[in-house]
Amino acid sequence: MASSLFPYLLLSLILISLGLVGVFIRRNLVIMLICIELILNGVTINLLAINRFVANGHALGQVIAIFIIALAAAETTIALALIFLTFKHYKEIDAEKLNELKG
Amino acid sequence: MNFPILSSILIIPTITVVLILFTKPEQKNTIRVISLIGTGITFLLSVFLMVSYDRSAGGVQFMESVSWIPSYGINYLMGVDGLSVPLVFLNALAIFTGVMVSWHIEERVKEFYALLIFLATGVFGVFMTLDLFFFAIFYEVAVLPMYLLIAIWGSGKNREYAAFKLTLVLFFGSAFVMGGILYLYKAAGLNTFSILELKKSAQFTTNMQSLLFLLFFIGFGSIIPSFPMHTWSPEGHACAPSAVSMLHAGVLMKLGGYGLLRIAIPLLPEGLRDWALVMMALSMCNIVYGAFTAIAQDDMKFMVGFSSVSHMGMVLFGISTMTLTGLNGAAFQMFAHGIVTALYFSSIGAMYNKTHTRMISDLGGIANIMPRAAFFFAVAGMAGLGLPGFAPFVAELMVFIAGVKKYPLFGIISVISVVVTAFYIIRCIQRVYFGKTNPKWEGLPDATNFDVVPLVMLVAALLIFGMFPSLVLDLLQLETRNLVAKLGVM
Amino acid sequence: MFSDAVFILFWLIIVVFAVLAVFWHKPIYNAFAMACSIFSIAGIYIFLGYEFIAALQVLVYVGAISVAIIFVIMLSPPVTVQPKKVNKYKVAIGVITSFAFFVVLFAVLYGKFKDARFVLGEAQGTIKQVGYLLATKMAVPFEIISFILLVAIMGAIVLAKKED
Amino acid sequence: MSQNILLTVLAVFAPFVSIFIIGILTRNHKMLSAFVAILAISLSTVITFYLYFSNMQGVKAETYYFTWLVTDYFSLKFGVLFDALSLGMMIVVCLVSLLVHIYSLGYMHGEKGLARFYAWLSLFSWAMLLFVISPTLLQAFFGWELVGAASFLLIGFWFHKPEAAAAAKKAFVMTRFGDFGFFVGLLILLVSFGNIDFGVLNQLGKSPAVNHSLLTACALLIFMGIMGKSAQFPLHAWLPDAMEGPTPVSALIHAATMVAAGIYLIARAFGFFSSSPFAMEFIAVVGIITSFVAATIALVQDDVKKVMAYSTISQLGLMVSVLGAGGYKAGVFHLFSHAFFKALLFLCAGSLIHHFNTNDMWEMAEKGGVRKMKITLTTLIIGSLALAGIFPMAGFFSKDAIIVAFEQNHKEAFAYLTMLISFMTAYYTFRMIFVLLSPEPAHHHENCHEEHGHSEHHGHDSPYNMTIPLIILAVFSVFFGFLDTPMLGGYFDKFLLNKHEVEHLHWGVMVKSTIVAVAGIAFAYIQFAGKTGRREGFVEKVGFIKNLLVNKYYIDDFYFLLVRGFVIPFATVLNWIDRKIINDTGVNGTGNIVIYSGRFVSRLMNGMLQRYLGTSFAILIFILFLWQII
Amino acid sequence: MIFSLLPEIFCFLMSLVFIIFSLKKQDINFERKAGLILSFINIVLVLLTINHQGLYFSEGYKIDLFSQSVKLLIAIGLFFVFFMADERSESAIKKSYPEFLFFLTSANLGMFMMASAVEFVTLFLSLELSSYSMFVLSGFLKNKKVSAEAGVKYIFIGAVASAISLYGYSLIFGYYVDSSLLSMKFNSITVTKDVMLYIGFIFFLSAFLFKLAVLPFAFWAPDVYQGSDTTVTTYIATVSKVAAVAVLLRIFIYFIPIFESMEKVMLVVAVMTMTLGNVLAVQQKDIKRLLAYSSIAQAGYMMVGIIMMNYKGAAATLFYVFSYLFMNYTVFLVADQIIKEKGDSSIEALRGLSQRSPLLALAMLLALLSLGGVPPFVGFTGKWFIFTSAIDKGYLGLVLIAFLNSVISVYYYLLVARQAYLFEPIDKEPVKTNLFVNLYSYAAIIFIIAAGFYPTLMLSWTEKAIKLLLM
Repeated sequence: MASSLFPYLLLSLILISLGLVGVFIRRNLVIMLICIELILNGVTINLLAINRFVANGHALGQVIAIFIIALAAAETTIALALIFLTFKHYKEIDAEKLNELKG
Repeated sequence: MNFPILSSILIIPTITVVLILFTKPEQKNTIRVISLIGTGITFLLSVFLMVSYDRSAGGVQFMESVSWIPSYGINYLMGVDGLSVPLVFLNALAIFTGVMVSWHIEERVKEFYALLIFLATGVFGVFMTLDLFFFAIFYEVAVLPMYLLIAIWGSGKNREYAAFKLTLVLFFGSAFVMGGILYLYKAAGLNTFSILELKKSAQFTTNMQSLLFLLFFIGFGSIIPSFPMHTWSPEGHACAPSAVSMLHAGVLMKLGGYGLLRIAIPLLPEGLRDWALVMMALSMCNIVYGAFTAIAQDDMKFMVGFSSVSHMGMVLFGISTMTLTGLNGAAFQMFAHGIVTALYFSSIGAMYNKTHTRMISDLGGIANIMPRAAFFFAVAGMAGLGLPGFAPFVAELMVFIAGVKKYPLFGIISVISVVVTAFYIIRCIQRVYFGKTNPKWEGLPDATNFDVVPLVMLVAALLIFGMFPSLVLDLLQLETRNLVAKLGVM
Repeated sequence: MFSDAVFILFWLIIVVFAVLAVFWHKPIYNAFAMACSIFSIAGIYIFLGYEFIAALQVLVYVGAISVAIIFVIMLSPPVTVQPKKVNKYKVAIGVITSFAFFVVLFAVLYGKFKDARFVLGEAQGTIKQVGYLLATKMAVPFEIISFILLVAIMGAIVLAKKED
Repeated sequence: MSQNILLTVLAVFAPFVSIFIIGILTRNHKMLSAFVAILAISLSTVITFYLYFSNMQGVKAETYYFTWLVTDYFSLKFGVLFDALSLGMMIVVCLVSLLVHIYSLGYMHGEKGLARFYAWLSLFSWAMLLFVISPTLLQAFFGWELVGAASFLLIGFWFHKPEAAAAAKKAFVMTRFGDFGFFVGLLILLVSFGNIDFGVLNQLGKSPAVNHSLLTACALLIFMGIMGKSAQFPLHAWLPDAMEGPTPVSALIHAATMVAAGIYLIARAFGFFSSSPFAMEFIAVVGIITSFVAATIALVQDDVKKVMAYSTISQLGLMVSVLGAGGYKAGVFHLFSHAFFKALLFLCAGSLIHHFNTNDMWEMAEKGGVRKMKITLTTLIIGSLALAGIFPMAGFFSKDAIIVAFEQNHKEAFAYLTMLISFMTAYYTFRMIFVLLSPEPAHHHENCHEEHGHSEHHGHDSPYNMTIPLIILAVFSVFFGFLDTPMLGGYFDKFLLNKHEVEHLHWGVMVKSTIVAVAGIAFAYIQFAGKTGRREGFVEKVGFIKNLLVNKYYIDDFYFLLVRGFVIPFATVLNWIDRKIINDTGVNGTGNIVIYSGRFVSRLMNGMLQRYLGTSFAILIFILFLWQII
Repeated sequence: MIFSLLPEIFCFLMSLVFIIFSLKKQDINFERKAGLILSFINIVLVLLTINHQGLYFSEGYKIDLFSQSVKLLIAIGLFFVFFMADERSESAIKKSYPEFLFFLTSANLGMFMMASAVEFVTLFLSLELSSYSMFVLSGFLKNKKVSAEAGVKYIFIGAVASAISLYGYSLIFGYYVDSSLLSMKFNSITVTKDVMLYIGFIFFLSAFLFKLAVLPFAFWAPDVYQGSDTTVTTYIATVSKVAAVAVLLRIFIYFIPIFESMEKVMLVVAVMTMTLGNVLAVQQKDIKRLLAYSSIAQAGYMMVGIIMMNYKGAAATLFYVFSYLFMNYTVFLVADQIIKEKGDSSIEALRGLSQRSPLLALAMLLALLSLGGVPPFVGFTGKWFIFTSAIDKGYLGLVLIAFLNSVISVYYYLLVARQAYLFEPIDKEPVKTNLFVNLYSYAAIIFIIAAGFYPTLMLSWTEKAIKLLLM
């Protein structure tokens, strides 16, 4: 089980799908952010599993994984700052309340 | 290389536009004079062109060719042949008289003249270029300023709507033209946009010709305007200021016919053969339906607009016969109708400047107070209804001859328009100019001597080309013979 | 066998916590669930033999990101929960497209990798290699990511800073 | 180019030059313009007479062409056809035109638009002459249309009068309707045979290769044009209305020349028409119906000009009919003689109208003073006698020639109908004369003097420039008829047909027609002579006939209904279709599709972050599937 | 080598300078002048290195005429945008002026590297660098609700797009365990028609499509354009599109065999994009929002050229992007003058502009018409080239739809122009402008007409650049 590739890929797929569902339907911006983190984790798992499977000796996958993690951190920072800003204006962090721009 | 007369015809109006743009808006008279001089020089050049075109040699003359975009096979290729020379002259006449006709405009003179002359420049370009890329450019340049010209200086509360419709329908048509040109380029596979090259060596399969012709027919048909796409034209005419209507109906509509004769027919003769019946059917609608609809109009310009629809239908009808006489008639009709409509609109404008209404039911007895305006409208009307001696008669005669020969039944049906045209024109003259003068209009001044100058020029042109049609027809025939040769013996 | 059992355990934990992280209705719990899920993912990395990434995962995600998120949740005063209308269209399209996505990729990946296996414990990409790569070929990306972090920090400061 | 041709061209184009001289140079000088126009038409007249006298003993037909334009397989050419018929017609046109030009100096004295009037007269003269000399049907059409336009302009000369404007419109549109047929016929001929001249056209029927039903169709179509122009039933309704124009114009255009153009055309293309028996029959029948209808309507008219207009229609019908019956010479002869005496009658009527300021014969009679207008009255009576067909006037001979022609062509019924018509003609003509000659109410005379101070020459005749043309025409009316008599050796036959044997006189017909005419005059005398006040003739006493005739057989109402009830509603419906269906639904609809689809799609853009995300992702998945589809 | 990389290095240093500025508040004019001078030097440096060529950083960074031309555009765009951020800008920007410049510069750095990167990680990270800077920028107006909203929308859609993109890359990774586009380019011939690869590439593209605002990731554009400050909007609408097009051109051309198999799919996407943009733009009342939709549509046209994946198409696209930058910037510049003056970004605010300031009005009119693809302006010529390349592959229907789309676009561009030309202004005061705006307007008018009528110079440049790209 642990040595076959597919469960890893399935796990990543599940995480991504769950993340996507969350992003699409959860209204709380922070939870949406959490879901994006889940997606990114799913991606990392996928990448590393495939890397492990096709190119065992190659460190590229790992390096990219590191970058993804760093990116996630940066993204979270900015996203949180923006969410915070939104909170200041709207007094809540509901994605559905952000609809002043439309049409 | 000799004196580049064609480029001069193109550049002089352009310089005029630039000069106008650098004049202060307050100096209205300066602007007008600049426009008059610029267009006057152009007019003289076009007369010179008409005179110095070598009729015995025929073919494309005054060629100018500069490599422009080599990687796409685009050249700055200018040249005129028998088909374009009269139309260049027509355009020069229309813009020259148009400048004079719009002398009264006081509002935003600078922009008006700049746009008007810019428009004419585009038309010149279309008539003179032999490269499809430049054709496309000039084609839309000619359409483009129309929107502002109508929307700003037009009349009536619908003017914006009309301007929009006009612009959009014409752009709609030109979308097909552009697509057609590009596909033509691809299908020929010669990596050239030069019409001459394409004419010489392009080969198209029958299906391809049919498809391409359809594209061009839709495209050019919407500017001619062919039947279901004609609705922009009466409204556009009605709302536009006189000079714009003159250029518009006088010259702009001819771009469609010219495009068909210049691009579609010589390159795609089989296509014409495939679509001739459809074209004929639509042109029948134009001719008869346009004439009948004109009866019901209350706005004089609307009426003239529908009469244009009717008369431009004859261009299509002539083309659809695929005979020399028909093509001659179509080409001559373009020329003649240009002058007539210019006269129509300028004479209506001369009246409208004073009365500020064109509603037939509001007017009456105008001839008592404005005999000049009335006279010129009557002349235009007489010419328009195909009175012998005026240029349109020749064209209609040829179109009908060809029509009766090719499609006897439909030819005869289309002749009905002659009666209907007479009916609405005469009815209009009776109701607007004859009869008792409404006291509302009492005391309005007639057109001044200066106003009359352009009108006289147009009448003179009508008479000269009506009495001596060979002046133009010999030129046109140089080209239509080639077209018929392309079409084969039908 | 044992490793399989542990793997399945981790696997299940991750999925369960991921589900909780997505669907729980109290942001703070969601954050915690996410932290747990991500923590367990580090375990999966170890299965794959990427211990360094696992460590990084724990450090950055659990140690930094989750904390930051929780911090924000804690900072913001409790939002009065109004009875919320469920936007059916949104839910439907979200669920359907996600499910479609899942099905498509499941089919594709299953078709492609159902028999793919590798030997556990023989991961060869060592930290050394990673370090080498980062110093040579990946030097520019490394610089960029550092700059990105700088931008992120600056951004956070600028955006969150109080008006003077 | 022979001398004859050259002179003909000169004669034709003298008025043409005059149009432009007036239009460009002298349009602001009334008298100068008149002078120019008169000079031009006199030049034409002099040339024509010179041509006549130099070819007095038989004309050799000559033609000359120049190519106008060449298209495809035929060349459209213009030219001159110089033969007896055209020369004769030219004489008539030029002479009448010249006299009318001169007459108008008096009649239109003080008119504001005199320059315009003379320009139009010149235009008309040119166009008419162009028509007359045309060797091809196409050129004939050319002139044909131009005279129509000139007629329009001249009828509408007093355009400020709504009636005149309406009449001008009616005249133009109705003749144009006829021209539709002419044009189609012309086109078919052009297409089938090329631009052939009349010589070839007249021989067409003899060629076995030609499709005769096509010829019949063409002949009928061209006759439709003639029906319009020569006011044949049922397209005659414009001519009475055209009397709204100035009287000299009526004399020139609507009596002597233009309306005769149709007759001229039949004569010109006589061979062509006669190649189709059916067409000939049709022409004859239409002619006689027209003649009868018009004569009956004329019985009850009160307006002197209307009387004359209907009599013109009636006479034209006779000419058409006789031509249709095959009486070529009779038709042409009556055409010429009618031109003179009808022009004379109209000019007399003009003189009266000028004098009395009214068209109504009863009012004229009431105002009195007709008897004092010696010249006018004399010439009027001469003209009337000519019209009634009393020896020795021109009308006597020409009408007899018609009856004879009918008889010779075995159409006795037509001959009797012609008798009946000439009875009516005599009746209504002398009804007018007797009404005018009513005894003057004495009291009225003084009142007139006091009330109408402006009529200074009350009791005097019209000025000389008006009376001299009357006298000249009267002379022609009296003596023209003798041209066809053995007394002058059958000169007309010789001139026109180059026929040398002299036809003997038909005494029987002469007697019969004289009896009929005298009976007509007698009836009129019984009813109208020597009384005052309005009175009714024997026709008016029958109610329903009176109604029918006063309403002109309801033909005008029919046209009114046709235009108001059919053409205009039809146009309105088409306009509605154009605006609502083609424009609003078709063209704007296309545009609206864009706008409405934009509104529809903009629901996607409702500002919801998650909808954006969901839609994006849905499209992404769609793209994945798209790969399978495409 | 160092010399070839000077623009990037300078850009980096520039951003550091702004950080330093932000430490101690300076006079805003000084900062602005410094920014202008520095960005101008930036342009000069790009120009100096314009003909350089080379492959750096373990073959992960390619300098050639293509990349340098794109960088030139980006640098010019930055200079323009710096100019727009003047003393009349929003208070939030003025308060954090050096930071504002810093983020613009950092985004610019990211784009510079996007233009040159031929290695996946570099490419992706530089894209993220520019994206993150712009996320911050779009939320920069802290005192405005809409700005925060725009920022949130932007970052969430961006994050999802980049996450999907990464997932796509991880799928591709199963085929090529390499991150160099150059070496992938030569491998890609082997496997083409494979579902996973296809899915991988489609997903992989999403980050770039997001950047270019093409479907499926186009929905952020209107909201972000409207919510952000005009300066930022301009930057997003012009410069970032240039960079995205450059990257897409590179990717498509490097993976021709793969993308050829999905050419039609991508064309459907392009057509949907332009249609969506145009159809939605028609009913807009806000100029920025309208321009957002219009730029979505424009992106659709560009995609057509990109998808053609041949020399002509690529050259045409580059040409179009060149002209697009100037056209769009012109419109934004004029709109910005009005927005700054009135604080109102509705189309009505342009009322009577032609009487208040004929020059600006004319420049805007020409730019709008040019965007609408009306001859003889440069936008038409660019479109003509793009569609020529499309028709070379036989896509007549596509070209017709595209031309019809541009008819729709003419409609709404005229809706804007009519405000400027048809109506009387409320106040006749001329619009306050500065020298730069006037000079730029003249230059834009001349450029739009001249390059439209005589495109040869620019076209031959872009053709040369593409030739080098294909090498």
